[in-house]
Amino acid sequence: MNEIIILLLMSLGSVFVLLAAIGLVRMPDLYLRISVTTKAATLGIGLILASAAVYFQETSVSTRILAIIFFILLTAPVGAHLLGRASYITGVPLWKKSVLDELKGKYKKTDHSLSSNEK
Amino acid sequence: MEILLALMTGVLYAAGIYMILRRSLVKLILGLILLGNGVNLLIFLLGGITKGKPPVIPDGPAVLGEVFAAPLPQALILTAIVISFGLQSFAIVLIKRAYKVVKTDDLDEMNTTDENA
Amino acid sequence: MAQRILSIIGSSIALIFSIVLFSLVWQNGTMVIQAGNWEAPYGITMVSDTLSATLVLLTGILGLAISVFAAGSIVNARARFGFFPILHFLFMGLCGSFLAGDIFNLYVWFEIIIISSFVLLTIGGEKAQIEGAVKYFTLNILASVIFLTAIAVLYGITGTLNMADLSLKIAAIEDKTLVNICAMIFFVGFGIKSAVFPLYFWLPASYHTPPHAVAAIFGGLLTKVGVYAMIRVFTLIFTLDPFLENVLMGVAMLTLFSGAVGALVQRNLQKIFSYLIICHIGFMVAGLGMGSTLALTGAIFYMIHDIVVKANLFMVGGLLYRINGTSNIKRMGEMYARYPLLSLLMTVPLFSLVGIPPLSGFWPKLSLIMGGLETGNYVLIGFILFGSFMTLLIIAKVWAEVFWKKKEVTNPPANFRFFEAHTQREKILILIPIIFLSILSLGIGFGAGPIQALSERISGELSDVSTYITIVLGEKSN
Amino acid sequence: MRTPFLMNLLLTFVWLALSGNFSLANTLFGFLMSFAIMWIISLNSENRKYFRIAPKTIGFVFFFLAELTKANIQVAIEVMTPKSTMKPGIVRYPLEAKSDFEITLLANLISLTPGTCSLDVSTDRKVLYIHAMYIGDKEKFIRDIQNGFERRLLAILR
Amino acid sequence: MLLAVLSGFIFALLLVPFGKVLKGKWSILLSILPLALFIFFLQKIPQVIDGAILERNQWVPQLGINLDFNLDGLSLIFALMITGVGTMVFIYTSYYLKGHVYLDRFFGFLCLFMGAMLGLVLSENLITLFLFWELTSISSFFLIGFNNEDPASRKSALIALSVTGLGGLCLLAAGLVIHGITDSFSIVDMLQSSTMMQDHSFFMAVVCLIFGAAFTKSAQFPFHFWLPGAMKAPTPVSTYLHSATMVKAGIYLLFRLSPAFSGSELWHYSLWCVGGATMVYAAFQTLFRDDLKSILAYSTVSALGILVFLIGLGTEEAMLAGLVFLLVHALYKATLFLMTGIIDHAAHTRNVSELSGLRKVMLPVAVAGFLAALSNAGIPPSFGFIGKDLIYEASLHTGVFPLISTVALVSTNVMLLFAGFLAGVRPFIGPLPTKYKDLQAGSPRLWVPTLILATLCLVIGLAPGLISNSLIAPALVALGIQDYALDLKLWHGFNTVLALSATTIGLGLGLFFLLKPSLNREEQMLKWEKYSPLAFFEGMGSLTFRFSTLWTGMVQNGYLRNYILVILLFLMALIGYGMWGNFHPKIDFTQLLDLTFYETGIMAIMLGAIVFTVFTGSRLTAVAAMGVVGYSLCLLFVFYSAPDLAMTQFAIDTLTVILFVLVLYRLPKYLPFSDSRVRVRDGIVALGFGGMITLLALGVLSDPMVSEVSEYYSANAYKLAKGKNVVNVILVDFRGMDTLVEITVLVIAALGVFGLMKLRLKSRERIR
Amino acid sequence: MIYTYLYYVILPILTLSVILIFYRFLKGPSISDRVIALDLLITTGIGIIAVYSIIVNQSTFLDIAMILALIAFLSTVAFSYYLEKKRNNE
Amino acid sequence: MKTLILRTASNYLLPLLLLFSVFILLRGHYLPGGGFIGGLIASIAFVLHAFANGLENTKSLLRTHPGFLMPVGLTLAVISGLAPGIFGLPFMTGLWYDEAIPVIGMIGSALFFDIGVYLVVIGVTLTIIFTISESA
Ligand code: NA
Ligand code: NA
Repeated sequence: MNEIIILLLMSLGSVFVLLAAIGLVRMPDLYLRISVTTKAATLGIGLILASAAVYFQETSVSTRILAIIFFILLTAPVGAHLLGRASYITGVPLWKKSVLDELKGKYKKTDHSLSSNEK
Repeated sequence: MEILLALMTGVLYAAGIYMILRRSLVKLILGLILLGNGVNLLIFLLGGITKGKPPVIPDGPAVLGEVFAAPLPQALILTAIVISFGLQSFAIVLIKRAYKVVKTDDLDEMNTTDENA
Repeated sequence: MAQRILSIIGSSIALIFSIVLFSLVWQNGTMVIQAGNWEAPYGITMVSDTLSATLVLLTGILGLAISVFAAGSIVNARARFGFFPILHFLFMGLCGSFLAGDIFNLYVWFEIIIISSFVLLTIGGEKAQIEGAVKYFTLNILASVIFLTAIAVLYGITGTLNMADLSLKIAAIEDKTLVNICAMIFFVGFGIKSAVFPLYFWLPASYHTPPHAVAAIFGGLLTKVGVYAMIRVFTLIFTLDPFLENVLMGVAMLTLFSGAVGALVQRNLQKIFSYLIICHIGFMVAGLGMGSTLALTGAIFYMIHDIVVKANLFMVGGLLYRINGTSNIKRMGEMYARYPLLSLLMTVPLFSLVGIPPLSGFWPKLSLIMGGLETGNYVLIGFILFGSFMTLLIIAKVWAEVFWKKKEVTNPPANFRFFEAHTQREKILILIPIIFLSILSLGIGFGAGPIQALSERISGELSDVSTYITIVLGEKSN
Repeated sequence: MRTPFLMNLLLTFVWLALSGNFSLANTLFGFLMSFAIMWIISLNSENRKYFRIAPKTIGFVFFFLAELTKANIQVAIEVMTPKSTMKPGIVRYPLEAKSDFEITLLANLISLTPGTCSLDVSTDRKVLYIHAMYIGDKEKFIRDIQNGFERRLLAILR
Repeated sequence: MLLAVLSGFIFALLLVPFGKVLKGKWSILLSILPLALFIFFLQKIPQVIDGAILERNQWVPQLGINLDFNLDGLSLIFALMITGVGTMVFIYTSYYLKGHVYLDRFFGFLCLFMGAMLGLVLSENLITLFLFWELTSISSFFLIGFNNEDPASRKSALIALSVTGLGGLCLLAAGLVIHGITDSFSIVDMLQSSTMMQDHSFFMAVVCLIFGAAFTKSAQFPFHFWLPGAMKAPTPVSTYLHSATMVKAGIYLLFRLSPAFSGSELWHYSLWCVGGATMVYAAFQTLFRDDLKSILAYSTVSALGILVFLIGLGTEEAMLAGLVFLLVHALYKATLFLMTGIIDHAAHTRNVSELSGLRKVMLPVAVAGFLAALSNAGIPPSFGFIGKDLIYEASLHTGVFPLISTVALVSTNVMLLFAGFLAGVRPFIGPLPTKYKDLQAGSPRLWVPTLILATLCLVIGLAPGLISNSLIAPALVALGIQDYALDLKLWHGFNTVLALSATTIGLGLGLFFLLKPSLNREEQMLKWEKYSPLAFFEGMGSLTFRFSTLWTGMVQNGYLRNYILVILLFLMALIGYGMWGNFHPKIDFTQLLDLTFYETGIMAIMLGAIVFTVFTGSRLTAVAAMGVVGYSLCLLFVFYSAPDLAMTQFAIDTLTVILFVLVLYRLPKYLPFSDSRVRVRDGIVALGFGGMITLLALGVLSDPMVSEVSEYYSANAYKLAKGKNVVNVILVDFRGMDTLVEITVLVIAALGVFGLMKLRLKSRERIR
Repeated sequence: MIYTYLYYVILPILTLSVILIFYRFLKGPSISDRVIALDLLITTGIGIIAVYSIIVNQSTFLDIAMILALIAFLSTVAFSYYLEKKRNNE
Repeated sequence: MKTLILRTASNYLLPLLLLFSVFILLRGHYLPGGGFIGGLIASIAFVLHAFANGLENTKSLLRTHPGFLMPVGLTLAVISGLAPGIFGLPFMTGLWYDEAIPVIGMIGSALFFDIGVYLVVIGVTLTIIFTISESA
């Protein structure tokens, strides 16, 4: 039973990681890459770690794995936000087929403060 | 795997040396870091490598099992890593200071102290 | 001020300890401390044979002298940024290196020396210091990398780090190919630190830039640590094969030559002294390379002499700089007329360096040349004589420029605080160590007998390492 | 007074979980240590009503996991298929959430959901700028988030 | 005798505190020292006649170096000369430099010199001999440069020091080689093993080295040039050091060693040649000089040449002639110099062409000059006549080209006679120019010593018995000439020698009356200086300097990368030599089969990242790629069982990235600085080095070691050190000291970073 | 069974992912792309370590994974900081 | 960087990372970890906080200059090395209290040594990074 769970979780996890990797290569612009990687990888790694928890069947290991997952869930989106923001400020362009850019011109050049105005 | 690791070590040394032979101060320091990594890997490799058997005594027995990784080289590398960290930080700050004072990171322009005077 | 007083007190205590250590070793022979109470080769062993004890004693002496000099010459701003603690860390590193009985531990002590010397070289530094420091830094780190590479190979061959144990393990190896390669890597690593040709580039690029108190330690002790390590490794761990002996001697010749020739063309006093450091390292390496006990005695004696004299010279250089407002000998002058007593004082280190008999530099050269004759290295003797002659010429030139010449009127640097403007206390603090070291070098010269005996005992111990090994390893040595 | 205490307990728990040893001595030790750490950093946290919201939280977690999986599959398809149906862009999303904690949590959850990524919060904290892979209808997009994530989240937090 | 030698040094030292007091009118009291020593040595004469006095004092017994002194006939002559002339010079100086600010220093150096010179002639140990030899050079340096604000003085002092210093090293080398042969530094021992020396393969080296020492010190051609330059020193120095004593040190050495070397053709012919060349050349130079001191300097060189020449002849007669001429020369030359000083002091010129009729204003000086000139000319009944007699005698009876020898000697003497008259007679005869009307001989402290020395020239000539048995005979014994029938007297009857003397006097006086000195001629002569040994020496000096500049500029070229390249090539050459031929690492390629793809994959990425780090054109990308390298390394550490390492590597790598990032954004663009050829070269070097490391690693791995130490740790970590993570146990316990030092390194680095960034010195604080 | 599967299926997939990510790292084009690739590399590395810890049956390695998870974030923060500060440099 | 998200996140990450660092420190004698890595993690926690909240805030959080930790840690390490001297044992000999304590295990001089290392590493890393970013 355990083995099956482990294998299942592992397979799913690694596939998600692979998807993230492929996404990273294939996505046309940086923001899409960020989008893809933050989630797919987080989920994938979470699953792999979970299967490790199942495998070892020890409280200390499980709690540690929980901690890792928790950390990843906490930090990955923050990282994505930071990088996305910094890239936008440095002028990394959106994909040319993008349909909307409501952030354009909202950053103040001097101190990077962000306005909330609609126009 | 030793062969590949030996090659890797050689590559790290080569890269480090190539980098410290450049004219840029930043490259110089990157080169030194690469060299540091190369040395660490060399100690690691020559101390003998073992897969999957960390030198941590499991719960229960008082000594390690038959096969385990040699702990001493690891301790040496740890010391070396930390020392090079200290030196690297200093080096990095030195770049900054040099850039401020000499206004360049071109090493070729830093040779006034070698003039015969 | 408190820092300065503490620093001097600390150095005094260290000196007392080093005296105690020396006298214990002198009476009872080699002493060993097994750190952590782990028997060798499992723990880290600190070993004090006569060589180590002597060098520690000299470090103690210089430590006190330089602390006093620094107390009088280092500006408050530097003191606030940890100058004195780092100075003492440097001394600690030096002592540690001399006492290390474990090759990796030696590496770690070396790093203390390197990092504290970097810091002393650069803090408060302007253009020249930074430029010098970049070269000093890079080449010394390169030396560390090479040293560590050698340790890796050595450990890979033998599986141990304790130097006594290494000695036994290396001796037991039949195919010496790897051992010899390893020895050469060590040689280059230590060669950079001891500033031999063609590895010395960092020294002339940087030694004239730091505060003179720092230059005094650098000049007195830093390169000597490299030489010490070379002597230790090539007497205890490796036996010099003929090829390496020839390399050492070739290097010694070119070092003598390049150092002398370099010093000849310099106009900056500190730079002249820096090149002379290189030149005189040649004597020590030559003594090691000849592979005779007599020559080794000479090298050891030379080291003892040079440590005292070079440190003193850099302090003298500092004093001259303060008096003249420059280090350029072309712009100095009139010392003889304006400061007759100081001039007299300064003749002691200057002419000791030359080795005008019976001043201290003379005696070791005697052993070196005799060693050279004994082993038939006549070309090397030629270079030793050349080095001595050039030193004489250079010092005489310095004398003529700095002491005799009438000083041209030049504009001093803005805001320069000349020696006259120093407080009485500062003046005394600057002068005392110079006087003290001058008396010491006179003592070494006139009392050459005991120092010669000491050097002979050291080279004897180095030539027969079995005692060392027995004391370190106990019954395991068999 | 209560908030730090809760935080303290939380940290103690994390400690116990990390060390995997739930003995009394270790609990005490963990408590003291957390106390020390909190004293050092004198944290001003806002996680009041810690216990009251626990059940809602669990429900939210499941909702979130479902969303996560759904979106992941969507992204997977997008990545694997050669033809792109993407209509990406940056959307200005007016925030209901007010406190730092609320905003941060919301933004992070949005980021974690595939296909969307919170780029930044305006300096006056009124607006969240979101990058999204599929913006067919901008208004619907905003509404979905408002009714989904934000509502549920605020229900727990307030 | 130790005290006698040391007294000079002690006096010199005492002058440091008490110099101020003695600088005034009491300075004449200092001449008590040489006088006392003179008397001391005088009263040793009876003892010396009976045999040499040996005194031993231990110094550095390990090296066989001791302060052993040996007072025999030869030493005694020199000791008396040193102290006797010394007394006169001291008295003379006390007035000559009266009121000079540095009078105390001057006396200090004189005392120092006297002590050194005494030590030199008394030493029984080759090394102590060398020691005192060097001290005389040094004190000469200080005395020549006494007028230190005059650039010419300084230059002369440097030249003199370099020439004599070079010679000193020859002497040192000679002493050490002799030690190598005889296993002793004792001169007596050496003299006793004469045959052993001459048969030894190093004999030639010893002889050449001794020549090097003696010829430089005693100003033999072509090393003579420093001596005329040394005339920049005040007259007492010229008198004392550069005519009467120091320059004779080389002669002393040759005399001293001649018993050991005589019989060797190399010895005799070389001395004959060099001495002969010197005496003729230098005497010829006097014909063209106008400056009194210059004339005297060249005539001194010439006289030294005669002495060397005589030693080269090597017969018993020649040695006798040498000893006598030594004394003769010391007396008359000292007189002439002192006299010159008086004239210079009074008339402020030393140009002979400007001087005449001075007898009218300074009669005692004129008398002294005349007596000295007589002695110099060898006109009976002066002491000089005896000397010249003996010289001709010796040359006529020599086995070495007697005719050439005699002709050379006669012509030299003719020219020397001219020089002596020029200096000693010429200024006093003729009309007195009005501008000199008010001149005076000055204080008796000046002319009395001069006159005493001059009188001795006459007295000894009249009563040679004064010295023959007391001084000359023991000296001959010291030279190994036993039972020589010594008979010093003025009149030997009519013979060839007398004829030669007469010829010499006649030709010399003729020359004196025909050839008028003129400044013009001196200047003419100076034009030839550029072909002189001095010019050659100076040329060598500037060549050395140019070469040194070139060499230093080439080696220390300022380019860090060149330095690194040289160091690496040196290391590679050494390793390559070590590997050449006998290095055969056993590479087991089957182990490649054990490779897993994840290891391979990680290594491939690491390789890629390394290459990328090296070649990327962006600094930040390089840093990021460097991060990848570190993280791959971290994974490798995981695979190969090093969890602690992996953790630390990862944390440190991240911190390094942070540091870089914090620093980098202010730095300028990262340009590809070097051209492609340089890059290819560097690439080859780098790859070569990396390849060597790889080979080396494989070599070490082909013979796997078992580390007893590592096993001990694993076995005892828990039992003895109560820890289960063996690596951590090593770090905090087994090798805790490394760790302690290492954290100290960190602390220093942090302090350094802090200081480097924060400390800005104000300009007032920039003093180093 | 587990080991074989992990060894022959999971690890190759993860390794392949790593190589793909590294490809993006090399390709860029912007620094941000590299940073995101770096971040993902580390995340994948956590996965590899987890799998490896099962293969060699050493839960100790999970601690390394924990450290990676904790610290990896910081380099992303640092790079973002850099990008924002520097702008018209490089 | 003025971002609300990071700032909020960092306020939660800081205590967690610190706790984790102590955990890593204390278990070092038994499992991978120890003073170095623990100290590095603690410093990383503060650096993160500094990135998010600005240096001044982090500094006021710490109350003292981090450099102060260096002498404290160094002294602690040296004292635990010298302590055996009181019992007449050589420098750095391990001293142990015989009862084991949960998590930490055996209490001995080595533990205090490791704590010293921990403090030094924090002090050093923070001093370096703070200094650099202050004068950036
Ligand atoms: Na040095
Ligand atoms: Na030196």
